[in-house]
Amino acid sequence: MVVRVQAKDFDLGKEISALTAGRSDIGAIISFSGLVRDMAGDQPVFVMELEHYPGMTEKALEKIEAEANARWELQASLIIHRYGPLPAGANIVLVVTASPHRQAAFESAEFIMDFLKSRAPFWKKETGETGGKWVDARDTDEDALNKW
Amino acid sequence: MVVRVQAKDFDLGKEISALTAGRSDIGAIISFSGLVRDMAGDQPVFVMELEHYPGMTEKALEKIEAEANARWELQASLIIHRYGPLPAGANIVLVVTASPHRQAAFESAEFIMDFLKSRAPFWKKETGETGGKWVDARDTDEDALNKW
Amino acid sequence: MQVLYFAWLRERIGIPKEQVETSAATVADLVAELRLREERYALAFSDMAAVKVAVDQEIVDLNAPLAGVREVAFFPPMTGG
Amino acid sequence: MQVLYFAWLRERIGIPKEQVETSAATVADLVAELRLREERYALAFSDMAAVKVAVDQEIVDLNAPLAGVREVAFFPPMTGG
Repeated sequence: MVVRVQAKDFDLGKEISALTAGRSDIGAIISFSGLVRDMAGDQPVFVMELEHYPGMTEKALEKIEAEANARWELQASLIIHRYGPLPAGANIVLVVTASPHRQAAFESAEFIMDFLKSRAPFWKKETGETGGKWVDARDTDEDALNKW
Repeated sequence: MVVRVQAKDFDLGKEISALTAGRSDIGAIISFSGLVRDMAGDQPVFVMELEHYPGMTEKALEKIEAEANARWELQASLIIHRYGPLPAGANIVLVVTASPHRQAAFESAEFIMDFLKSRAPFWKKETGETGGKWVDARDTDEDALNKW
Repeated sequence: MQVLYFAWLRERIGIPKEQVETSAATVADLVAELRLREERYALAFSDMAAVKVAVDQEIVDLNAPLAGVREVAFFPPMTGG
Repeated sequence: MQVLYFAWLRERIGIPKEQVETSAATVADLVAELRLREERYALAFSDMAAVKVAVDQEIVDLNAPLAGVREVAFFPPMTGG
Protein backbone atom coordinates (compact mmCIF):
# COMPACT_ATOMS: atom_id res chain seq x y z
CA MET A 1 0.00 0.00 0.00
CA VAL A 2 1.59 3.21 -1.22
CA VAL A 3 0.15 6.72 -1.51
CA ARG A 4 2.06 9.64 -3.00
CA VAL A 5 0.87 13.21 -3.53
CA GLN A 6 3.39 15.07 -5.65
CA ALA A 7 3.91 17.88 -8.13
CA LYS A 8 6.30 15.94 -10.34
CA ASP A 9 5.34 13.49 -13.06
CA PHE A 10 5.41 9.71 -12.65
CA ASP A 11 6.47 6.88 -14.96
CA LEU A 12 3.75 4.24 -15.12
CA GLY A 13 6.07 1.51 -16.40
CA LYS A 14 8.65 2.10 -13.67
CA GLU A 15 6.00 2.20 -10.95
CA ILE A 16 4.54 -1.14 -12.01
CA SER A 17 7.99 -2.72 -12.37
CA ALA A 18 8.82 -1.60 -8.83
CA LEU A 19 5.60 -3.12 -7.46
CA THR A 20 6.19 -6.48 -9.11
CA ALA A 21 10.00 -6.74 -8.87
CA GLY A 22 11.23 -10.03 -7.45
CA ARG A 23 7.83 -11.66 -7.10
CA SER A 24 5.96 -14.20 -9.18
CA ASP A 25 2.73 -14.65 -7.21
CA ILE A 26 0.76 -11.89 -8.95
CA GLY A 27 -1.82 -12.90 -11.54
CA ALA A 28 -3.32 -9.59 -12.64
CA ILE A 29 -2.30 -5.96 -12.56
CA ILE A 30 -4.61 -3.07 -13.41
CA SER A 31 -3.37 0.44 -13.95
CA PHE A 32 -5.59 3.47 -14.35
CA SER A 33 -4.03 6.70 -15.61
CA GLY A 34 -6.00 9.92 -15.65
CA LEU A 35 -4.76 12.69 -17.95
CA VAL A 36 -5.50 16.35 -18.61
CA ARG A 37 -7.75 16.52 -21.68
CA ASP A 38 -7.22 19.39 -24.10
CA MET A 39 -10.95 20.08 -24.36
CA ALA A 40 -13.69 20.63 -21.80
CA GLY A 41 -16.90 20.31 -23.78
CA ASP A 42 -16.22 22.54 -26.79
CA GLN A 43 -13.71 24.77 -24.98
CA PRO A 44 -9.95 24.24 -25.31
CA VAL A 45 -8.00 23.62 -22.11
CA PHE A 46 -4.37 24.76 -22.02
CA VAL A 47 -3.60 23.99 -18.41
CA MET A 48 -5.34 22.42 -15.45
CA GLU A 49 -4.45 23.66 -11.98
CA LEU A 50 -4.83 21.01 -9.30
CA GLU A 51 -5.23 22.41 -5.79
CA HIS A 52 -5.31 20.11 -2.79
CA TYR A 53 -5.40 20.09 1.02
CA PRO A 54 -1.98 18.90 2.19
CA GLY A 55 -2.30 16.49 5.09
CA MET A 56 -5.95 15.68 4.55
CA THR A 57 -5.26 14.52 0.99
CA GLU A 58 -2.81 11.84 2.08
CA LYS A 59 -5.16 10.70 4.86
CA ALA A 60 -8.12 10.49 2.48
CA LEU A 61 -6.15 8.51 -0.11
CA GLU A 62 -4.76 6.15 2.53
CA LYS A 63 -8.27 5.53 3.82
CA ILE A 64 -9.60 4.74 0.33
CA GLU A 65 -6.66 2.44 -0.35
CA ALA A 66 -7.06 0.65 2.99
CA GLU A 67 -10.76 0.13 2.29
CA ALA A 68 -9.93 -1.40 -1.11
CA ASN A 69 -7.41 -3.73 0.54
CA ALA A 70 -10.01 -4.74 3.12
CA ARG A 71 -12.61 -5.55 0.45
CA TRP A 72 -10.42 -7.36 -2.08
CA GLU A 73 -7.47 -9.75 -1.95
CA LEU A 74 -4.77 -7.40 -3.17
CA GLN A 75 -1.06 -8.16 -3.38
CA ALA A 76 -0.07 -4.55 -4.03
CA SER A 77 -1.72 -1.19 -4.49
CA LEU A 78 -0.53 2.26 -5.40
CA ILE A 79 -2.09 5.70 -5.68
CA ILE A 80 -0.11 8.65 -7.07
CA HIS A 81 -1.93 11.98 -7.46
CA ARG A 82 -0.28 15.10 -8.81
CA TYR A 83 -1.03 18.73 -7.94
CA GLY A 84 -0.04 22.10 -9.37
CA PRO A 85 -0.36 23.41 -12.93
CA LEU A 86 -0.57 20.55 -15.44
CA PRO A 87 -0.62 21.14 -19.21
CA ALA A 88 -3.00 19.32 -21.57
CA GLY A 89 -1.86 15.74 -22.06
CA ALA A 90 -0.11 15.55 -18.66
CA ASN A 91 -0.63 12.75 -16.16
CA ILE A 92 -2.91 13.60 -13.22
CA VAL A 93 -3.36 10.35 -11.34
CA LEU A 94 -2.16 6.76 -11.35
CA VAL A 95 -3.90 3.89 -9.56
CA VAL A 96 -2.42 0.39 -9.66
CA THR A 97 -3.83 -2.76 -8.10
CA ALA A 98 -2.39 -6.27 -8.20
CA SER A 99 -4.17 -9.48 -7.26
CA PRO A 100 -4.12 -13.21 -7.94
CA HIS A 101 -7.47 -12.72 -9.72
CA ARG A 102 -8.42 -10.33 -12.51
CA GLN A 103 -11.86 -9.52 -11.13
CA ALA A 104 -10.43 -8.28 -7.82
CA ALA A 105 -7.84 -6.15 -9.63
CA PHE A 106 -10.47 -4.57 -11.90
CA GLU A 107 -13.02 -3.92 -9.18
CA SER A 108 -10.60 -2.50 -6.63
CA ALA A 109 -9.06 -0.09 -9.16
CA GLU A 110 -12.51 1.13 -10.15
CA PHE A 111 -13.50 1.44 -6.48
CA ILE A 112 -10.42 3.53 -5.70
CA MET A 113 -11.03 5.84 -8.67
CA ASP A 114 -14.71 6.29 -7.80
CA PHE A 115 -13.94 7.31 -4.23
CA LEU A 116 -10.92 9.37 -5.16
CA LYS A 117 -13.09 11.47 -7.52
CA SER A 118 -15.39 12.77 -4.82
CA ARG A 119 -13.73 11.94 -1.49
CA ALA A 120 -10.16 13.15 -1.89
CA PRO A 121 -9.66 16.92 -1.37
CA PHE A 122 -8.57 17.98 -4.86
CA TRP A 123 -10.02 20.81 -6.92
CA LYS A 124 -9.46 21.38 -10.61
CA LYS A 125 -9.34 24.71 -12.38
CA GLU A 126 -9.19 24.66 -16.15
CA THR A 127 -7.62 27.56 -18.03
CA GLY A 128 -8.27 28.02 -21.74
CA GLU A 129 -8.94 30.89 -24.14
CA THR A 130 -11.55 32.47 -21.92
CA GLY A 131 -9.57 32.35 -18.67
CA GLY A 132 -9.81 30.07 -15.65
CA LYS A 133 -12.86 28.12 -14.49
CA TRP A 134 -13.28 25.81 -11.51
CA VAL A 135 -14.52 22.39 -12.59
CA ASP A 136 -17.93 21.55 -11.15
CA ALA A 137 -18.37 18.28 -9.28
CA ARG A 138 -20.56 15.95 -11.30
CA ASP A 139 -23.61 14.20 -9.89
CA THR A 140 -22.56 11.08 -11.79
CA ASP A 141 -19.35 10.95 -9.75
CA GLU A 142 -21.31 11.05 -6.51
CA ASP A 143 -23.75 8.46 -7.91
CA ALA A 144 -20.83 6.17 -8.78
CA LEU A 145 -20.22 5.62 -5.05
CA ASN A 146 -23.62 4.04 -4.54
CA LYS A 147 -22.74 0.89 -6.42
CA TRP A 148 -20.10 -0.10 -3.85
CA MET B 1 -6.65 -0.75 -32.75
CA VAL B 2 -3.61 -2.98 -32.51
CA VAL B 3 -3.34 -6.74 -31.97
CA ARG B 4 -0.03 -8.56 -31.57
CA VAL B 5 0.56 -12.25 -30.92
CA GLN B 6 4.18 -12.80 -30.09
CA ALA B 7 6.67 -14.98 -28.23
CA LYS B 8 8.77 -12.10 -26.95
CA ASP B 9 8.05 -10.02 -23.88
CA PHE B 10 6.48 -6.55 -23.96
CA ASP B 11 7.16 -3.36 -22.04
CA LEU B 12 3.91 -1.97 -20.64
CA GLY B 13 5.30 1.53 -20.11
CA LYS B 14 6.63 1.78 -23.65
CA GLU B 15 3.42 0.44 -25.16
CA ILE B 16 1.31 3.02 -23.35
CA SER B 17 3.73 5.83 -24.21
CA ALA B 18 3.51 4.84 -27.88
CA LEU B 19 -0.30 4.89 -27.78
CA THR B 20 -0.47 8.34 -26.22
CA ALA B 21 2.52 10.03 -27.88
CA GLY B 22 1.76 13.42 -29.39
CA ARG B 23 -1.87 13.57 -28.30
CA SER B 24 -3.65 15.32 -25.46
CA ASP B 25 -7.28 14.33 -25.99
CA ILE B 26 -7.20 11.18 -23.86
CA GLY B 27 -8.78 11.32 -20.41
CA ALA B 28 -8.32 7.79 -19.09
CA ILE B 29 -6.09 4.83 -19.85
CA ILE B 30 -6.58 1.36 -18.42
CA SER B 31 -3.97 -1.35 -18.68
CA PHE B 32 -4.51 -4.95 -17.71
CA SER B 33 -1.46 -7.21 -17.41
CA GLY B 34 -1.85 -10.94 -16.89
CA LEU B 35 1.14 -12.80 -15.44
CA VAL B 36 2.19 -16.41 -14.86
CA ARG B 37 1.53 -17.21 -11.19
CA ASP B 38 4.01 -19.42 -9.40
CA MET B 39 1.25 -21.51 -7.79
CA ALA B 40 -1.82 -23.29 -9.15
CA GLY B 41 -3.88 -24.10 -6.08
CA ASP B 42 -1.28 -25.63 -3.73
CA GLN B 43 1.01 -26.84 -6.55
CA PRO B 44 4.07 -24.86 -7.64
CA VAL B 45 4.25 -23.81 -11.27
CA PHE B 46 7.70 -23.46 -12.85
CA VAL B 47 6.66 -22.72 -16.39
CA MET B 48 3.46 -22.19 -18.32
CA GLU B 49 3.35 -23.24 -21.96
CA LEU B 50 0.98 -21.16 -24.08
CA GLU B 51 -0.13 -22.89 -27.26
CA HIS B 52 -2.24 -21.06 -29.83
CA TYR B 53 -3.78 -21.35 -33.29
CA PRO B 54 -1.81 -19.02 -35.58
CA GLY B 55 -4.10 -17.17 -37.92
CA MET B 56 -7.28 -17.81 -35.98
CA THR B 57 -5.80 -16.20 -32.87
CA GLU B 58 -5.21 -12.86 -34.59
CA LYS B 59 -8.69 -12.95 -36.14
CA ALA B 60 -10.34 -13.72 -32.81
CA LEU B 61 -8.47 -10.94 -31.00
CA GLU B 62 -9.23 -8.43 -33.78
CA LYS B 63 -12.90 -9.34 -33.58
CA ILE B 64 -12.98 -8.84 -29.80
CA GLU B 65 -11.16 -5.53 -30.10
CA ALA B 66 -13.46 -4.32 -32.88
CA GLU B 67 -16.49 -5.23 -30.77
CA ALA B 68 -15.09 -3.23 -27.83
CA ASN B 69 -14.51 -0.24 -30.12
CA ALA B 70 -18.07 -0.52 -31.42
CA ARG B 71 -19.52 -0.58 -27.90
CA TRP B 72 -17.44 2.13 -26.27
CA GLU B 73 -15.97 5.47 -27.32
CA LEU B 74 -12.31 4.44 -27.42
CA GLN B 75 -9.42 6.60 -28.59
CA ALA B 76 -6.94 3.74 -28.67
CA SER B 77 -6.84 0.04 -27.88
CA LEU B 78 -4.14 -2.60 -27.79
CA ILE B 79 -4.03 -6.34 -27.20
CA ILE B 80 -0.70 -8.18 -26.92
CA HIS B 81 -0.77 -11.89 -26.14
CA ARG B 82 2.34 -14.02 -25.78
CA TYR B 83 2.77 -17.71 -26.59
CA GLY B 84 5.46 -20.30 -25.93
CA PRO B 85 7.06 -21.35 -22.62
CA LEU B 86 6.73 -18.59 -19.99
CA PRO B 87 8.37 -18.86 -16.57
CA ALA B 88 6.57 -17.94 -13.33
CA GLY B 89 6.32 -14.17 -13.03
CA ALA B 90 6.42 -13.59 -16.80
CA ASN B 91 3.94 -11.42 -18.68
CA ILE B 92 1.23 -13.30 -20.59
CA VAL B 93 -1.12 -10.64 -21.87
CA LEU B 94 -1.51 -6.88 -22.05
CA VAL B 95 -4.76 -5.07 -22.78
CA VAL B 96 -4.84 -1.28 -22.98
CA THR B 97 -7.84 0.95 -23.63
CA ALA B 98 -7.96 4.74 -23.80
CA SER B 99 -11.05 6.92 -23.71
CA PRO B 100 -12.20 10.41 -22.82
CA HIS B 101 -14.13 8.81 -19.92
CA ARG B 102 -12.93 6.48 -17.19
CA GLN B 103 -16.03 4.27 -17.22
CA ALA B 104 -15.61 3.44 -20.91
CA ALA B 105 -11.92 2.63 -20.39
CA PHE B 106 -12.65 0.34 -17.43
CA GLU B 107 -15.59 -1.46 -19.02
CA SER B 108 -13.96 -2.02 -22.40
CA ALA B 109 -10.77 -3.44 -20.85
CA GLU B 110 -12.82 -5.83 -18.73
CA PHE B 111 -14.94 -6.79 -21.76
CA ILE B 112 -11.84 -7.57 -23.83
CA MET B 113 -10.33 -9.69 -21.04
CA ASP B 114 -13.56 -11.61 -20.47
CA PHE B 115 -13.89 -12.52 -24.14
CA LEU B 116 -10.20 -13.16 -24.60
CA LYS B 117 -10.30 -15.74 -21.77
CA SER B 118 -12.75 -18.04 -23.49
CA ARG B 119 -12.97 -16.90 -27.12
CA ALA B 120 -9.34 -16.60 -28.21
CA PRO B 121 -7.67 -19.91 -29.19
CA PHE B 122 -5.01 -20.19 -26.50
CA TRP B 123 -4.35 -23.18 -24.28
CA LYS B 124 -2.25 -23.21 -21.13
CA LYS B 125 -0.17 -26.08 -19.84
CA GLU B 126 1.36 -25.68 -16.40
CA THR B 127 4.51 -27.58 -15.51
CA GLY B 128 5.55 -27.97 -11.89
CA GLU B 129 7.03 -30.67 -9.65
CA THR B 130 4.61 -33.32 -10.83
CA GLY B 131 4.98 -32.69 -14.57
CA GLY B 132 2.76 -30.93 -17.06
CA LYS B 133 -1.00 -30.41 -16.81
CA TRP B 134 -3.38 -28.68 -19.21
CA VAL B 135 -5.34 -25.96 -17.45
CA ASP B 136 -9.07 -26.62 -17.42
CA ALA B 137 -11.42 -23.94 -18.69
CA ARG B 138 -13.40 -22.49 -15.80
CA ASP B 139 -17.18 -22.16 -15.78
CA THR B 140 -16.77 -18.74 -14.18
CA ASP B 141 -14.89 -17.54 -17.26
CA GLU B 142 -17.75 -18.65 -19.51
CA ASP B 143 -20.27 -17.10 -17.08
CA ALA B 144 -18.37 -13.80 -17.21
CA LEU B 145 -19.50 -13.36 -20.82
CA ASN B 146 -23.15 -13.25 -19.85
CA LYS B 147 -22.90 -9.89 -18.20
CA TRP B 148 -22.06 -8.13 -21.49
CA MET C 1 -8.38 27.91 15.57
CA GLN C 2 -6.91 27.69 12.08
CA VAL C 3 -9.47 28.23 9.29
CA LEU C 4 -8.58 27.17 5.73
CA TYR C 5 -10.22 28.01 2.41
CA PHE C 6 -9.74 26.15 -0.86
CA ALA C 7 -10.52 26.67 -4.56
CA TRP C 8 -13.13 29.37 -5.26
CA LEU C 9 -13.74 29.90 -1.54
CA ARG C 10 -10.08 30.81 -1.20
CA GLU C 11 -10.33 33.12 -4.19
CA ARG C 12 -13.49 34.86 -2.97
CA ILE C 13 -12.23 35.35 0.56
CA GLY C 14 -8.80 36.27 -0.77
CA ILE C 15 -6.63 34.28 1.65
CA PRO C 16 -5.79 30.57 1.96
CA LYS C 17 -5.99 30.51 5.76
CA GLU C 18 -6.28 32.58 8.88
CA GLN C 19 -6.26 32.27 12.66
CA VAL C 20 -9.79 32.83 14.04
CA GLU C 21 -10.65 33.47 17.70
CA THR C 22 -14.19 32.27 18.19
CA SER C 23 -16.53 30.82 20.78
CA ALA C 24 -18.79 29.38 18.07
CA ALA C 25 -20.22 26.06 19.24
CA THR C 26 -20.73 24.54 15.81
CA VAL C 27 -19.52 24.94 12.23
CA ALA C 28 -22.82 26.63 11.39
CA ASP C 29 -22.23 29.18 14.17
CA LEU C 30 -18.73 29.85 12.83
CA VAL C 31 -20.10 30.38 9.32
CA ALA C 32 -22.69 32.82 10.70
CA GLU C 33 -19.90 34.78 12.46
CA LEU C 34 -17.70 34.88 9.35
CA ARG C 35 -20.61 36.02 7.15
CA LEU C 36 -21.08 39.07 9.35
CA ARG C 37 -17.43 40.11 9.07
CA GLU C 38 -17.21 41.40 5.53
CA GLU C 39 -18.90 41.25 2.16
CA ARG C 40 -16.32 38.79 0.74
CA TYR C 41 -17.18 36.25 3.49
CA ALA C 42 -20.91 36.78 2.99
CA LEU C 43 -20.41 36.16 -0.72
CA ALA C 44 -18.26 33.06 -0.23
CA PHE C 45 -20.78 31.55 2.18
CA SER C 46 -23.94 32.67 0.36
CA ASP C 47 -24.85 29.15 -0.80
CA MET C 48 -23.87 26.58 1.82
CA ALA C 49 -25.23 23.76 -0.38
CA ALA C 50 -22.12 24.37 -2.50
CA VAL C 51 -19.70 24.33 0.45
CA LYS C 52 -18.19 21.33 2.18
CA VAL C 53 -16.53 21.37 5.58
CA ALA C 54 -13.71 19.40 7.19
CA VAL C 55 -12.92 19.56 10.88
CA ASP C 56 -9.42 18.42 11.77
CA GLN C 57 -9.20 16.99 8.24
CA GLU C 58 -12.37 14.88 8.44
CA ILE C 59 -15.48 15.73 6.41
CA VAL C 60 -18.37 16.75 8.71
CA ASP C 61 -21.68 18.53 8.34
CA LEU C 62 -22.64 22.01 9.40
CA ASN C 63 -23.88 21.09 12.85
CA ALA C 64 -20.58 19.48 13.86
CA PRO C 65 -19.33 20.80 17.24
CA LEU C 66 -16.13 22.87 17.37
CA ALA C 67 -15.02 22.14 20.96
CA GLY C 68 -11.33 21.18 20.98
CA VAL C 69 -11.00 21.59 17.22
CA ARG C 70 -7.71 22.95 15.84
CA GLU C 71 -8.45 23.19 12.14
CA VAL C 72 -11.58 23.92 10.10
CA ALA C 73 -11.52 23.90 6.29
CA PHE C 74 -14.14 25.14 3.81
CA PHE C 75 -14.14 24.07 0.16
CA PRO C 76 -16.37 23.21 -2.80
CA PRO C 77 -17.26 19.60 -3.66
CA MET C 78 -14.08 17.76 -4.58
CA THR C 79 -13.07 17.11 -8.18
CA GLY C 80 -9.99 14.90 -8.03
CA GLY C 81 -8.93 12.00 -10.20
CA MET D 1 -8.79 -30.80 -46.19
CA GLN D 2 -6.29 -29.79 -43.53
CA VAL D 3 -7.18 -31.06 -40.02
CA LEU D 4 -5.48 -29.45 -36.99
CA TYR D 5 -5.28 -30.61 -33.38
CA PHE D 6 -4.34 -28.46 -30.39
CA ALA D 7 -3.39 -28.94 -26.73
CA TRP D 8 -4.24 -32.39 -25.32
CA LEU D 9 -5.98 -33.40 -28.55
CA ARG D 10 -2.69 -32.83 -30.36
CA GLU D 11 -0.85 -34.83 -27.69
CA ARG D 12 -3.30 -37.77 -27.76
CA ILE D 13 -3.40 -37.99 -31.53
CA GLY D 14 0.34 -37.40 -31.69
CA ILE D 15 0.47 -34.92 -34.58
CA PRO D 16 -0.39 -31.20 -34.87
CA LYS D 17 -2.02 -31.53 -38.29
CA GLU D 18 -2.67 -33.79 -41.23
CA GLN D 19 -4.22 -33.80 -44.68
CA VAL D 20 -7.48 -35.79 -44.65
CA GLU D 21 -9.35 -36.98 -47.73
CA THR D 22 -12.98 -37.31 -46.78
CA SER D 23 -16.47 -37.09 -48.12
CA ALA D 24 -17.91 -36.43 -44.65
CA ALA D 25 -20.84 -34.04 -44.91
CA THR D 26 -20.54 -32.56 -41.43
CA VAL D 27 -18.00 -32.17 -38.64
CA ALA D 28 -19.79 -34.96 -36.74
CA ASP D 29 -19.37 -37.28 -39.73
CA LEU D 30 -15.66 -36.43 -39.88
CA VAL D 31 -15.26 -37.17 -36.17
CA ALA D 32 -17.02 -40.53 -36.66
CA GLU D 33 -14.59 -41.37 -39.49
CA LEU D 34 -11.52 -40.37 -37.49
CA ARG D 35 -12.68 -42.37 -34.45
CA LEU D 36 -12.73 -45.53 -36.54
CA ARG D 37 -9.17 -45.04 -37.77
CA GLU D 38 -7.10 -45.87 -34.69
CA GLU D 39 -7.31 -46.12 -30.93
CA ARG D 40 -5.58 -42.74 -30.41
CA TYR D 41 -8.31 -40.97 -32.41
CA ALA D 42 -11.06 -42.87 -30.57
CA LEU D 43 -9.46 -41.81 -27.29
CA ALA D 44 -9.04 -38.16 -28.31
CA PHE D 45 -12.67 -37.94 -29.43
CA SER D 46 -14.17 -40.06 -26.65
CA ASP D 47 -15.87 -37.10 -24.95
CA MET D 48 -17.04 -34.58 -27.52
CA ALA D 49 -18.44 -32.34 -24.75
CA ALA D 50 -14.77 -31.52 -24.02
CA VAL D 51 -13.89 -30.77 -27.65
CA LYS D 52 -14.45 -27.57 -29.59
CA VAL D 53 -14.33 -27.24 -33.37
CA ALA D 54 -13.37 -24.45 -35.73
CA VAL D 55 -14.04 -24.58 -39.45
CA ASP D 56 -11.88 -22.22 -41.53
CA GLN D 57 -10.94 -20.54 -38.23
CA GLU D 58 -14.49 -19.86 -37.04
CA ILE D 59 -15.99 -21.70 -34.06
CA VAL D 60 -18.87 -23.94 -35.16
CA ASP D 61 -20.83 -26.83 -33.69
CA LEU D 62 -20.68 -30.50 -34.61
CA ASN D 63 -23.39 -30.41 -37.23
CA ALA D 64 -21.63 -27.72 -39.27
CA PRO D 65 -21.36 -28.70 -42.98
CA LEU D 66 -17.91 -29.37 -44.51
CA ALA D 67 -18.65 -28.53 -48.15
CA GLY D 68 -15.92 -26.21 -49.49
CA VAL D 69 -14.06 -26.18 -46.18
CA ARG D 70 -10.25 -26.03 -46.30
CA GLU D 71 -9.35 -26.27 -42.61
CA VAL D 72 -10.93 -28.00 -39.60
CA ALA D 73 -9.44 -27.66 -36.12
CA PHE D 74 -10.18 -29.62 -32.94
CA PHE D 75 -9.22 -28.34 -29.50
CA PRO D 76 -10.29 -28.18 -25.85
CA PRO D 77 -12.12 -25.14 -24.42
CA MET D 78 -9.82 -22.14 -24.63
CA THR D 79 -7.85 -20.86 -21.66
CA GLY D 80 -6.17 -17.67 -22.77
CA GLY D 81 -5.60 -14.43 -20.92
